[in-house]
Amino acid sequence: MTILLFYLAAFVAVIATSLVITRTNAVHALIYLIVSLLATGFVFLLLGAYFAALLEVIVYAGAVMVLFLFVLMMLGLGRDGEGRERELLQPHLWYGPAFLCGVLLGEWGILFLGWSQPFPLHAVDAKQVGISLLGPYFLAVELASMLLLAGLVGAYHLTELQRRPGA
Amino acid sequence: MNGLGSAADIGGILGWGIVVAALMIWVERRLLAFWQERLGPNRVGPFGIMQVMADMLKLFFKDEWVPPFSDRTVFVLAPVIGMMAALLGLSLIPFAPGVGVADLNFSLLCLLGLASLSVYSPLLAGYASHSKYPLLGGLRAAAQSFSYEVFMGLAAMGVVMQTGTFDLRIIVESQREGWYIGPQMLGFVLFLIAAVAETHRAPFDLPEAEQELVAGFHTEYSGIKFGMFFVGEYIGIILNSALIVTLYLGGWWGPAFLPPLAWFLLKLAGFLALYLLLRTALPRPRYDQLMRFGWMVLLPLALLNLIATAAWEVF
Amino acid sequence: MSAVPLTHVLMLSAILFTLGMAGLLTRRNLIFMLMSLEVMFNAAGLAFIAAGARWGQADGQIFFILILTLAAAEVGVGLGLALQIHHRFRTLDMDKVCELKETEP
Amino acid sequence: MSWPLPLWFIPALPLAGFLLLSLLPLSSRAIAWIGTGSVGLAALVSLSEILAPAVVIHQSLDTWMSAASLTIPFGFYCDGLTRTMLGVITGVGFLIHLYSTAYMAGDEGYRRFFAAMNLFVAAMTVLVLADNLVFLYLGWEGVGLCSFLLIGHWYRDPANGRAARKAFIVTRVGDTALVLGLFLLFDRLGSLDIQTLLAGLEPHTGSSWLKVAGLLLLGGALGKSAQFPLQVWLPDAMAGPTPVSALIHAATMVTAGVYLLARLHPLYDLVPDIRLLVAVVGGVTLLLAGCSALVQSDLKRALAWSTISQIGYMFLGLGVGAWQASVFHLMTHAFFKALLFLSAGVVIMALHHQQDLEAMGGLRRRLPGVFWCFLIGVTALAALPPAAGFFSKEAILDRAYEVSPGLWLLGIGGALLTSLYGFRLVLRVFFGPEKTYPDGQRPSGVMMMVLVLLSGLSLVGGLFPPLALAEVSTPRMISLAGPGVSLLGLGVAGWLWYLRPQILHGWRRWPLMAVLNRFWLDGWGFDSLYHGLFVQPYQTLSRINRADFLNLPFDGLVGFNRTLHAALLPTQNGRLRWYATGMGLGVAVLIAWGLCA
Repeated sequence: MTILLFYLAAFVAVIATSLVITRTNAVHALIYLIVSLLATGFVFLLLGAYFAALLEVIVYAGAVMVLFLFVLMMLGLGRDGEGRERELLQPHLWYGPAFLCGVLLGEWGILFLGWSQPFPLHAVDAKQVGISLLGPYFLAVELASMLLLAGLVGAYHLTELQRRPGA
Repeated sequence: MNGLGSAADIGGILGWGIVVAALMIWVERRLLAFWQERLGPNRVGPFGIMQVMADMLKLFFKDEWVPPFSDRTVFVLAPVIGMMAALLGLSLIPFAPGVGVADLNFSLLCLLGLASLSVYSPLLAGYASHSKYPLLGGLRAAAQSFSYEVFMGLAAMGVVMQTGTFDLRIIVESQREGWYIGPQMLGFVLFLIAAVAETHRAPFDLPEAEQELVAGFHTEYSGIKFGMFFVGEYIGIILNSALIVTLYLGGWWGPAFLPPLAWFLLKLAGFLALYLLLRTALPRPRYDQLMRFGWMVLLPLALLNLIATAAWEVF
Repeated sequence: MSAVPLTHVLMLSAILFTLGMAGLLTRRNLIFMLMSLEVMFNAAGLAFIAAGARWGQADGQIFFILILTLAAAEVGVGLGLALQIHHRFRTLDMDKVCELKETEP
Repeated sequence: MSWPLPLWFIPALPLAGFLLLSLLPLSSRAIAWIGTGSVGLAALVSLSEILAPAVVIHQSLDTWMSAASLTIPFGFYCDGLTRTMLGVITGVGFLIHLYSTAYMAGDEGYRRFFAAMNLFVAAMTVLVLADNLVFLYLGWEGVGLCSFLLIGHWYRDPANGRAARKAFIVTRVGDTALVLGLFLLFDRLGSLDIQTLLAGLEPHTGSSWLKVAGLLLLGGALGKSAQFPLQVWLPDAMAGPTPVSALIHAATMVTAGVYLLARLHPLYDLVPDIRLLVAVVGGVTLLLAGCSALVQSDLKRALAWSTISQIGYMFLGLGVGAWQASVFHLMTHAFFKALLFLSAGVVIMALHHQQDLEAMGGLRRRLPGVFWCFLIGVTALAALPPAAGFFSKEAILDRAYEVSPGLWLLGIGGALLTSLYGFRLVLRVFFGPEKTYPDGQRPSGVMMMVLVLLSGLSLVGGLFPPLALAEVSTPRMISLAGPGVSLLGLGVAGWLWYLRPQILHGWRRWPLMAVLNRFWLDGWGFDSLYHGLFVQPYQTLSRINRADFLNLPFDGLVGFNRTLHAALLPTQNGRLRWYATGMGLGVAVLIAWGLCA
């Protein structure tokens, strides 16, 4: 049951991600990206990391992507940008990246499929995460908060500048 | 404790949700009329109770029209997301011992996740309509829900801290001795305000402020798709009321002369009435006032509540 | 607990990552590039979660949380930049916006 | 407050004056009051110090710097030598400041002038009060700086700036030697405190490094005191205002070398060879400079050469071990040379800044007061009794005779020359036909008062030898030689420049005499020698190395980097996707490498 669900989620994630990178309509791409994130979140759930899974839904799919959608709506990149985007996305652009990514994937395939013996997977609950987070990883938490503060200030500054005409 | 309830439970509760939502529309109209000293719908059925049925039938049989300038797929998808999120949320509420659809040990987190996903409904509707007012309404709705969701989550964390679990059922169980409305009074008030704003209900109904934005994000919607928005909103109200009851008012607990489910429904009904009363009684603030109130007042208070709770728990 | 083979989870993560990278390398629109980056972040997070589940340790999830933080900050700044670039250059084509380069001395 | 006042008052007062003068915009009256007053107060403090019981005072104010075993305090040391120097510096300095208030009146750099003069007095007092060589060096460089500033006081004329630079650079040669000497002393003795240092010298008698140290310190003294072979800067230094010439380039700063050698005389007592060298240098300088002074046509330059010559006497005295006599001569010289310069200043002022002797003559009747002052000064300079110079010079000659008749002969020859050029100046300026009518600025009362005071000091100063002079008073026949040759010089001068000037005209026609005249006028050709020896080769080298061939390897490095840069330039194209591709490629290569390894 679990493994079937995993393959289903993986399938959805891969298909949705492929669609993300090939769509010309930004909003559609974003919706596919949300689907991909939800599928990944489901995989997290199957791996027993329900806290991470819910964070993925709440923060990633629920907040970060909304921000994207906001900006897309502000820039008018949905259906209006489709024509422009189609111009930018010429087929010949795909060859090089596809090759490079193929090579990379192949390398990883060799690497990962080499570990043939199965490993047991263990669930990790939120309590364990919390204890580690505020124990040995306290400095990381502080750094992350610093990063968020910097991001906040940076985003505020960047968008503030925009309002001044001719600045 | 993981697992799904029986098929009867699933059908019953979800169907019940829709019925209650429909009923609520009628109750709202009647109560509004009563408070405004007029009659309200009273022609179809006894006390006009069938008025909602008639409206629903009308919506079902209306021409399925999608504006040609819209982004068709997304246009259809948007109301579905809203309704689905609300219904899924309802499935996580423990109504009474043994009554409830899903029983997860992180149901509160799930609810918050669903709440954050429900933001997409107005946002995508606003985008897909490809029209000025829906766009503005969608942006407003998204920013508002988005912000108040944060305060809602933070307020609820006080309760989580006291019980040490995300499981709503355990949270209710632990309120046997005393409801959390006492120790978490501040959290309760914050949660209530955030919940009203989260559902875009009056007085926080700025995304669909008629005077400014016609009907906000669902200006271009009609027929059953409009109905889904409509019903979805009422289910959202029920969901949030149920959540408040669960978190702060002891869920199904009450004196033994009534069955637990009855107590739950009673408390829920009280909150639904409160929602309606709020709509009648309070004027609408300006949008920037709403946002400033959220970030300048609610956020610090929610953090304060959290710190106070943590200190209470530690010492 | 779980019957999912670790190799397959890691493969999924690798596939998602390479897909994201393909998007990053191919798309010329900044917004799409940012989306591709998100895909890559997510794939990396998946690998961390899988590793955490493999050892039954919280560290994987913690790193996922840190990635989440990073992604949030990155999106905030990145989208601000996108707005600014759109405002100044009237385009989001990153092949056209290449002011930050070394010119012939 | 204790009596006598703390020693640090003496440099601090002029320093405060300097700070006030340089920071505040003041009226010229205030400038004069502050500039003169600060030095006057310092002179009073010094006087209290001189009148106090003659004990050695050693005070330390604070630590200046401290590193490992080296600790340099702001330490003051005061003994008889210091008191003499203090008296000269602040006393004569005060008089010259007073004179300057009138002499410099109306000058656009009035404030700057007094600021620098005050700073000079502060630095000079630091120099003589310092208890360690580094602190002394601070004063040493301070006076050098002030000398530079004041020579170039009228900097709008490029010639003055050149003179200032020349003085600075030439003395720098000596200063470098001095610093090296300090390093050597510290390296060997581990201390720079003068008394500790001198006390610790005994065991090192005869060691060669001591000789080297003595030579290096002597080098510093030579530079500062304009002795052979570093004498070239002083005649040019006359470009500064006359009070500057009087104070810095006659009375005080140029005698710093004498002070240094006198202060360190125990060191030189341990190295007789070097001490003899000091005497020889002094003797050579005094003859050399005397000859040059004889033919100068510029009044101030003649006096400058005379100063060099007189300091040569002091070095001679130091060299023969009579350091007290040298200091005595230093003191009397300060009096009469200041008097001569200031009198010359009055003459120059009266003649509208005319310094050429050719344009002077017969001023005796027009400027009688100045004439008498100048005459007294020359009498003292020529060491005719009973003027001050007689006693001090005799003390030196006396000792020189004991040490070596050769050195004594140098001294006697110098005495003849001194008398000759001294009275030549008197005769050419104040006697003979009147060539220019002195309708310039008349000397003010203050200036005349200063001249009279200095005249008095020049007359009676010799009666108060400042230090316990041993064996001065033994009368000998040989002691009559000094005044004798001076009188002879007076006679010859009178004959040549007053009675029979045509003889000189006759001599001028001889080619040999003309060449000699030119040669001496140019100061024995040292300027052109140094120009040819140092400046010219340096300039030639610079011209040759205009392309900077030593830089070629580095240019090559730069060129290599440039080429590399040009090659890598296309990779820095500002394209986001290009960079991302680079990163992806890098990851792929790294993983492939890991797989292969």
